[in-house]
Amino acid sequence: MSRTLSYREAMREAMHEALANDPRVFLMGEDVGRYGGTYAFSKGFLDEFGPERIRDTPLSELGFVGAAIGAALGGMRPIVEVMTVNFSLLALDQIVNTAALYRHMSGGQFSVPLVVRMTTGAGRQLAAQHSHSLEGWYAHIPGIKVLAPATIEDARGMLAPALADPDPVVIFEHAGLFNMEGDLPDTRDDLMVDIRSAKVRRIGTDVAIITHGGSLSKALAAAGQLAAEGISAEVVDLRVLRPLDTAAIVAAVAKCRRAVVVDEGWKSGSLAAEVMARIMENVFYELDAPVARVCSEEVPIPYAKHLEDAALPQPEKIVAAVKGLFA
Amino acid sequence: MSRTLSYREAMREAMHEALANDPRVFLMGEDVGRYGGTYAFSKGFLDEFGPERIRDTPLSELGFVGAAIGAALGGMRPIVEVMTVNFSLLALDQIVNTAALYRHMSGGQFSVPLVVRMTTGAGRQLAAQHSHSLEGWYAHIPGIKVLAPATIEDARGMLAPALADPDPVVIFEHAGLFNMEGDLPDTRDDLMVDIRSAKVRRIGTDVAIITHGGSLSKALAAAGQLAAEGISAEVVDLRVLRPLDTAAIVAAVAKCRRAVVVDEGWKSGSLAAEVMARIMENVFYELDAPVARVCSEEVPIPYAKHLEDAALPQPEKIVAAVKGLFA
Amino acid sequence: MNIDHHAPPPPAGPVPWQSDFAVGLLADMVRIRRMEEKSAELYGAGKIRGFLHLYIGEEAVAVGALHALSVEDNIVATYREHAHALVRGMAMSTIMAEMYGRREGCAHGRGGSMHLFDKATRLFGGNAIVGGGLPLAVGLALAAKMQNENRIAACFFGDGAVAEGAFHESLNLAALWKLPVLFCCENNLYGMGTALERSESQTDLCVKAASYNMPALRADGMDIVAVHETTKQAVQRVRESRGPVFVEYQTYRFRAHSMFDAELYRPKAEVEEWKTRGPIHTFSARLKAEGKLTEEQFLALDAAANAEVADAVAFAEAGTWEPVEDLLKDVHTPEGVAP
Amino acid sequence: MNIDHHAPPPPAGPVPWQSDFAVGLLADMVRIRRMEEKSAELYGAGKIRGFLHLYIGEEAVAVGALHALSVEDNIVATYREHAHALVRGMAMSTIMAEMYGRREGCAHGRGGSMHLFDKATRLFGGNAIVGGGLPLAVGLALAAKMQNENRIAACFFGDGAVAEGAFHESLNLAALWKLPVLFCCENNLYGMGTALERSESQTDLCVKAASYNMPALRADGMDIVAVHETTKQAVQRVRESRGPVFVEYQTYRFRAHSMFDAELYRPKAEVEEWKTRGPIHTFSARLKAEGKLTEEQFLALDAAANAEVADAVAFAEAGTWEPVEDLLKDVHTPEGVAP
Ligand SMILES: Cc1ncc(C[n+]2csc(CCOP(=O)(O)OP(=O)(O)O)c2C)c(N)n1
Ligand SMILES: Cc1ncc(C[n+]2csc(CCOP(=O)(O)OP(=O)(O)O)c2C)c(N)n1
Ligand SMILES: [Mg+2]
Ligand SMILES: [Mg+2]
Repeated sequence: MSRTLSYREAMREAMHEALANDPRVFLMGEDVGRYGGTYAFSKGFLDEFGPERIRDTPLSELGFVGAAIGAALGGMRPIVEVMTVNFSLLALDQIVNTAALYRHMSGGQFSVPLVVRMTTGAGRQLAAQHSHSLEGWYAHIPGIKVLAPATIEDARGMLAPALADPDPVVIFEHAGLFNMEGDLPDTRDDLMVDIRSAKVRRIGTDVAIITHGGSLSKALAAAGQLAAEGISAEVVDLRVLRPLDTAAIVAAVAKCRRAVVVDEGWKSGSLAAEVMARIMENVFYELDAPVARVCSEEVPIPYAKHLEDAALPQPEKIVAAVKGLFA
Repeated sequence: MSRTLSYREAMREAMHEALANDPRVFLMGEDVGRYGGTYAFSKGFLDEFGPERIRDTPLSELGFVGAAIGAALGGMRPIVEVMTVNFSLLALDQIVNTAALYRHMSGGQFSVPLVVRMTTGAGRQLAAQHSHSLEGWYAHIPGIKVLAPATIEDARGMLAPALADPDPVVIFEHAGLFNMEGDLPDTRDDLMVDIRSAKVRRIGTDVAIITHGGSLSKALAAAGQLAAEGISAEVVDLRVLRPLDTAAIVAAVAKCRRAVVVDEGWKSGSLAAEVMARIMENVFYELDAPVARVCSEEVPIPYAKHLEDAALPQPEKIVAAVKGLFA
Repeated sequence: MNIDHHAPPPPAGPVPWQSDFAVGLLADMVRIRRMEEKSAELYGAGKIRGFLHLYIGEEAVAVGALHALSVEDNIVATYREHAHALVRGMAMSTIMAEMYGRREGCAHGRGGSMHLFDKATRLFGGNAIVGGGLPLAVGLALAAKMQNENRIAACFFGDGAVAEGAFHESLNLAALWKLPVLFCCENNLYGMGTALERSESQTDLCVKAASYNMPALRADGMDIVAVHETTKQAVQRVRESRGPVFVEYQTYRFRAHSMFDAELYRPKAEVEEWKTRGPIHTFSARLKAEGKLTEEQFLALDAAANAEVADAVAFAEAGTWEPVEDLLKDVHTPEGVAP
Repeated sequence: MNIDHHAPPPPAGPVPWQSDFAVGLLADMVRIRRMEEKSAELYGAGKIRGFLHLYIGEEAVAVGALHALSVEDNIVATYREHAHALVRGMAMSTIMAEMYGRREGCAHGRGGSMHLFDKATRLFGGNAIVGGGLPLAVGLALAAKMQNENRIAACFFGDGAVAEGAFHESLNLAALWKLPVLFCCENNLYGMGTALERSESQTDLCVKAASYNMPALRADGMDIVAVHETTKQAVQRVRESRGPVFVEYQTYRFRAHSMFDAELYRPKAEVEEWKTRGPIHTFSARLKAEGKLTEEQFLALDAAANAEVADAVAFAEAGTWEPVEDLLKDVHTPEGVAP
């Protein structure tokens, strides 16, 4: 049996399940309660679980993320929603200097079982201050795990293992995905997702397209176009951005001998660079061509649609990059 | 004619010159005044230039960095000292969401002629919260320039062009360098440094060691050891971390056909990864071996000396990585 | 703690201004209203995209406050800044073009609704980070002070921003360094869907100013007379003391927070009650009662506003697109251009 | 604004405690003092490295305050936390071993002086980010509240931290959500080299509490009687109201900020004047005057402290190094270990 859900509904169901099953779990963040969640992820939760567990916070990103860390240390299992990655810059000190380092600094005495969720990415004409893709930054920090659900199944299945993880987990949800729909099995056991491994979303033989999050659908679209032109693309969804699943990257690249990395982050210092470095370190001799990448242009994301489109990775750019490898 | 200065004295002299020559320049930050600067960079400045221009700030990293941006917009040329990169996490929102984006968001109406200086790096047993090397993060952001003076000449010569730059410039000073000494010419014209290009610090033919900041001396030490073993290493000091000088990287790698990137940042998502990506993109076919990197281990930097040493890049690790390329 | 969300009685009482001046302010409020009503419509039509935050209901604040400032002063606003840009003097056509994403907009389409900037009128943006503008205003005032300029920096922000660390750090810096900043808090009782009493343990925002040793004034933000007169006082105080002053404007947003807001967090009746205090109709009624405005005059200024809107829309419609080849423009200042 | 840096008269007056209790507190102060004097010496000898922030002069605060708390309460401290760790119950040998970077330290040498943690006594660190501990304490209190636990969270921080946004956001959250947090501000007049009046526009820190609707108390931090009695009151108030209370302890640091500080920012005479208020000698003098302490007792407790220090040093000296192969340990929780 299966049913059709949107990404939003899937994440919502996952949160609902966690809240219903574990009294230690609670949700906090700006407008998660009365407003129903900025992106309507928690609509109705306030009525069902009450204001203690669906906790509207003031505009105090540093303070409430820090408070969530403290609550985690105190025995709770907070899900803290930072509205978007753009505002998370205000909370970075707590995430990096406290949450990520805490277990280490305390010599293993304390763990921080915290889940931080945030929206990431561009594509909705929200302009420079509301369009960052900084998950690559987070993936640089030892002590946290970083997830990027790009499918309905991952939106539904990553939260439970993240909450079960004794250490901080940051989940990036790309704003372009929320209305995407897909099928899910009915039974709970089939919903669990392994949050240690990448996943091949399309099998191919000629080129590995390695991507995550909001770029997955673009990579799949490109793979479809390429198939029509006789190029068989394998699409790897990293989905766990820290620790990266090097084995999955290596397997796909070793098989296809060519690779394109697609990442909505700005090109310089992108997560794509890290993927390329791992390929360099691990499968250099299998490569038939240098790995290429398709990232965002090095420009704050502009408001106007034609400029925003031009700034972001697009299927055509991916297709062109792949073809470049065969030139 | 030349004279011997420490890194600290060189930067101090550069700041002194800027303050003396341009009434729009002022220095602000925690303890830059009465305390004399956390690292004594501004000792005596308060007496000479007064409290308006040598401005002690409260512990308000977000606020005073934002105020410096405003002051730059208002016609001043602030040098804002954020004591260390660790605390700069508190100010990131202003640096990224305001300073870096401002010119773009305003359609080119306003520029932000701001210089931000901060100490970076580990090696002094300051433990997890005081040992970050996050210059790679900054190098990811369009709209800012990122410098990493690693020599006396750069400590002396980078500030003036940074202040002359109409856009925000962030300067990273590695804490391990402050007492390092070196010779400088006496005449002012010889002191200007081109802040658009990397610099070869040692000429070699067999392997390019590409590095910056606090790791330069380690790379040079490794190069010395390698020379004794018959391997001729070229050492490239990136020194401008954004925009990266791709041409210089390409030239060195094309010549040597082998490369090791050394970077004190944590390995995953390091600036080293970006350098490797550029090599992949530009000189793949000239490589005789995959590029290797020597970075910090993926662990918060520990306090104990033996653990800290083990966590950081060291000359021996660089030597081993180079030899690995010839194995 | 619960605070009263009920609307006080509508603003009333004599208008201590000459007819010309009063009607000018009324006209500005109407211009904002008409421009924003049209913007909402254009959003529905897909002409304007991204986020659009309307100021409808709050017009008395921007108009009353900005008319108390000089052209030399620096202005810092939020993502809800169409009114501020317009009153400050940006052409409505430029604003509209920017919201259309046109090359003819103030940022050539790069910024959109949340990023209106105007060097000519010293409008330092439009800022989509709540609280992000406050430190900027402090720095602008610092620059003015250090250069012995007479200008002050007026910074607009919402009640929601008061909870941010940026608010605290900025007020302290401004007071500590005695900088000429006018902190203009547009208290519309909500930050998105979060009512003030769920955001602040101390809902009397003027009490906060004392914790920075800063004078504080409060004005009924639905009453343009109160707004303007209070701001005039506050501005005078800033200019004389060369130190900061905090002003709280108690106002109300009639529309949703943005175009995505279902308004689940406040009762319709509350909104309706506040609408009885609408700054435009209450002020025009007062002016009429005093004989300072005729119905014909009102209709004329409304017609003028509508015409201005129509022109602005026509301008935006006729606008062009920034060439895609110029995508990377304005990331950095071109060589040779002084900032 | 200038505030008075002159020391008030030394603490005096009757000690309202039984001799045993009073002498116990005195002994704790002496233990801290001796431990830190030794630490400074060991720093000079290169045995301890990194940053070392001494609490010498401020001992009455940690001792008086922590003795007013229960073992069930949560404690959050700063980088100047040796005293808090020791008074809370961490073995001096463990502290010393950590400062030596030994495996036998509380973090097996990973943390050093600034990162003393102790799960057994609910000490949640040691935090080297100024203001970083405040949100943590808020969260610990939130967890206690949500789990109907009786414990409160006591958070120590300096006067310098008050300027940070983290202070503002934390106090607001605690007051807004009525959380059992005791905010303990160790006001030693300086944040590094920055005097309070160059850091805060409002130097009366208790006034700040009002801006969060939070009760505030003040105590002479050089007077352990005042510290303890005031904290007892404050703790009771937190427990009864289940809401936060702010306490300001006015104290003074006798030594440099860290081992790198040339102390250019304060006159030697000021330090000397404050030393006349030293919490140990003034308290022991009062106890002696009241007949609650004899010179022999004092010498004995001092000797005991010195012996404890000697043992701690011997323990640290005899310690081992965490194997380098374990470098990556404790970045993540090992599989199967519940947090
Ligand atoms: C730092 C930050 N956090 C969250 C947001 C999302 N957001 C945009 S406006 C807003 C509400 C702000 O309320 P207020 O300051 O009262 O201004 P108003 O919208 O009522 O004018 C929020 C939460 C943001 N833009 N920036
Ligand atoms: C966020 C941050 N900024 C700067 C520093 C550097 N620093 C360490 S202690 C200190 C002074 C803190 O003063 P205060 O809060 O009064 O505590 P005290 O040292 O006087 O006990 C400073 C500036 C830091 N550790 N963290
Ligand atoms: Mg509001
Ligand atoms: Mg202090």
